Amino acid sequence: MSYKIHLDVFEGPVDLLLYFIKRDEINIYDIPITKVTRDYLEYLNMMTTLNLQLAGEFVDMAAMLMRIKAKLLIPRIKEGIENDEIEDPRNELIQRLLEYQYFKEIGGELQKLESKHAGEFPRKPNWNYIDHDLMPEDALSHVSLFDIMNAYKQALDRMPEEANPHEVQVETSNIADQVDYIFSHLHKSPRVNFSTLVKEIKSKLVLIVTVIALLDMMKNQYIRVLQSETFDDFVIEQREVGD
Amino acid sequence: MANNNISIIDMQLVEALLIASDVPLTPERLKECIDDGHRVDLAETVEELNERYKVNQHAFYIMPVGKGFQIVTVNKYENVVRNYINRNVRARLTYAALETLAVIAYKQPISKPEIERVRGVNCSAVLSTLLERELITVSGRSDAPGRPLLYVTTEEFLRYFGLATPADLPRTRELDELFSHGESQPQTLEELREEQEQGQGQGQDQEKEQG
Amino acid sequence: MANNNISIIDMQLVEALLIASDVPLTPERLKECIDDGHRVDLAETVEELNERYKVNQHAFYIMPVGKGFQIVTVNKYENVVRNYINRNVRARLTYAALETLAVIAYKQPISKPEIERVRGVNCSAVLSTLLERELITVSGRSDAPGRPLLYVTTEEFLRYFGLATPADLPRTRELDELFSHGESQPQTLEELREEQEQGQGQGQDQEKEQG
Repeated sequence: MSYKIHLDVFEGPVDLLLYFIKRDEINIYDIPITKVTRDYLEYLNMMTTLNLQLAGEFVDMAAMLMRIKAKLLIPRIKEGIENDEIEDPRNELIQRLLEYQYFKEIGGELQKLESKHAGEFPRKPNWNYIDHDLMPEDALSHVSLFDIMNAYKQALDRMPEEANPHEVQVETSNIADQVDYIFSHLHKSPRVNFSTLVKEIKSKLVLIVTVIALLDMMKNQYIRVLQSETFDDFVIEQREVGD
Repeated sequence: MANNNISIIDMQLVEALLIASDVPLTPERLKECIDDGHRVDLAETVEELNERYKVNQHAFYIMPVGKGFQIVTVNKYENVVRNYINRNVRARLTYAALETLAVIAYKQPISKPEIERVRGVNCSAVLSTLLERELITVSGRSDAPGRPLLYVTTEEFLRYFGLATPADLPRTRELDELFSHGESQPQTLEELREEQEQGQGQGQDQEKEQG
Repeated sequence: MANNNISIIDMQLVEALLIASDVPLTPERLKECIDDGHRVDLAETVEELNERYKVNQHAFYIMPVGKGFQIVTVNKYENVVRNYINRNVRARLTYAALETLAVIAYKQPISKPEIERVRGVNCSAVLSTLLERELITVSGRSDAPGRPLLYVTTEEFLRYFGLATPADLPRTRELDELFSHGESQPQTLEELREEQEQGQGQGQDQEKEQG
């Protein structure tokens, strides 16, 4: 079933969710979170299967969906106790989806305006025939902070090598390495907190790859991830074969 | 033509200024150029000129841009003009860019993290494209943690989309209510600046001024 | 409207090009812009346009410049136009001034030799312009040999950009993030997939890295 999903052009995870909602004619105010989460994770898996680099945002959203799913279960356990006062954990997601949908529509409107006006070019006068004497009072009138940044950047770029104060380090990381890394922690202790796992990771790229590695290990049933109530942190537990 | 109140001199004056400049002509700028006492209603004069341009089948018209007006060529000759001024690189905006612009236009001044929260994706590439094309600019810093840069749309944004003011942005009314609680109206850089200058800013600015 | 051989399309075409470009339009350039073998006699079209402009009392006409033509305002409005341009257009900072200002803004307090080391050119003239316009001021002397004057930006400068202190200027890290992205970076899954299929792996890592 899931294989029928096209690799459509999605601007991001919110866009992808919106796609599921439109496709299945889901009421945005009453999202079947279990189904949507499953569809979403299947899509992510497919991306990994196709060896597509998974953007960190997609992983963040997966976390959000799982968090909502978990929270939806909690009230049922504590049933009877102030059930009405518990806010629907889906609210934040609904708000995000509605907001995103709104801007998506405006983006479409802007596109229409663009095609109407992008072919209109402004007057470009030549002042060479006018004598001029500079008037100082309005000197900054057409300069933006971006122009200042840009000018500084240009000046820096022209400076000789050794004077250039910064350079970008290229980091390399891959999922297999991070799987090894996670296993090395699990060998020391069968249960590892996510926060412990990522404490030493300084780069966002490596962090994202680590999370993808975790998802991958979950998918292959090497590990189980236990969610704490607050979801500030979660525990990674190694699974026994056949567990 | 329709409006006989507008003298030919006023029309010529406005036309001359529009032809000679590439910054929008505002009522204030016009006023600076006119000798005391004489009054020219810019909007009405522009309307009259546009009517004449239409009747006489000119290849340009006067477009409202922000608080001012600017001459632009008509759509019809897009390809020829594009060829001529070598702007073929200026292709249409991507969907991601349009969507990001929509977010900035409605929520300005807005920081990158806020934009990314709405769009759900990293926006660095799109922001740099929009900055390069002068559709947005940096207006200062947010007080939020990390003091991220704030972005606003520019006059070029209005011109590019043929909007007279940010209030002319397309809106979807039902969904508009989503943001009705205390969300600020779209502001132009100019307005933000005026606000800033009137010292509505917090203690820091004043402190600095005295320092 | 003497010449009936000139079609309205040709007139509009030429007019659009004249309006949209600050480079004089030559017959050669005109020919390059028209792709379909259609021929336009530029001189005759200009003549016809000028006649119309005169009859309709426009404030501009088409002036021959070298081998080409450009639109200019009529003599009558020369003073008012010059005044307007000086106030609104000519008062823009030159690029040299802008760059110098930027270097001072980021590295203040900074001496002239240091500015020149960054920019690689002599900055005397530019510095005096910036001082004159009160965008920079002298804050003291450096301890370096020769005890050169040190320059800082003025409060006026900061206020204009809505900055509380010079430390609020966008940092190099933020600059890098903004500038290292081209639109060519993959942004959508579609683009990612295309790139993957083309087997160019590198771009992705870069995108991640800057994320």
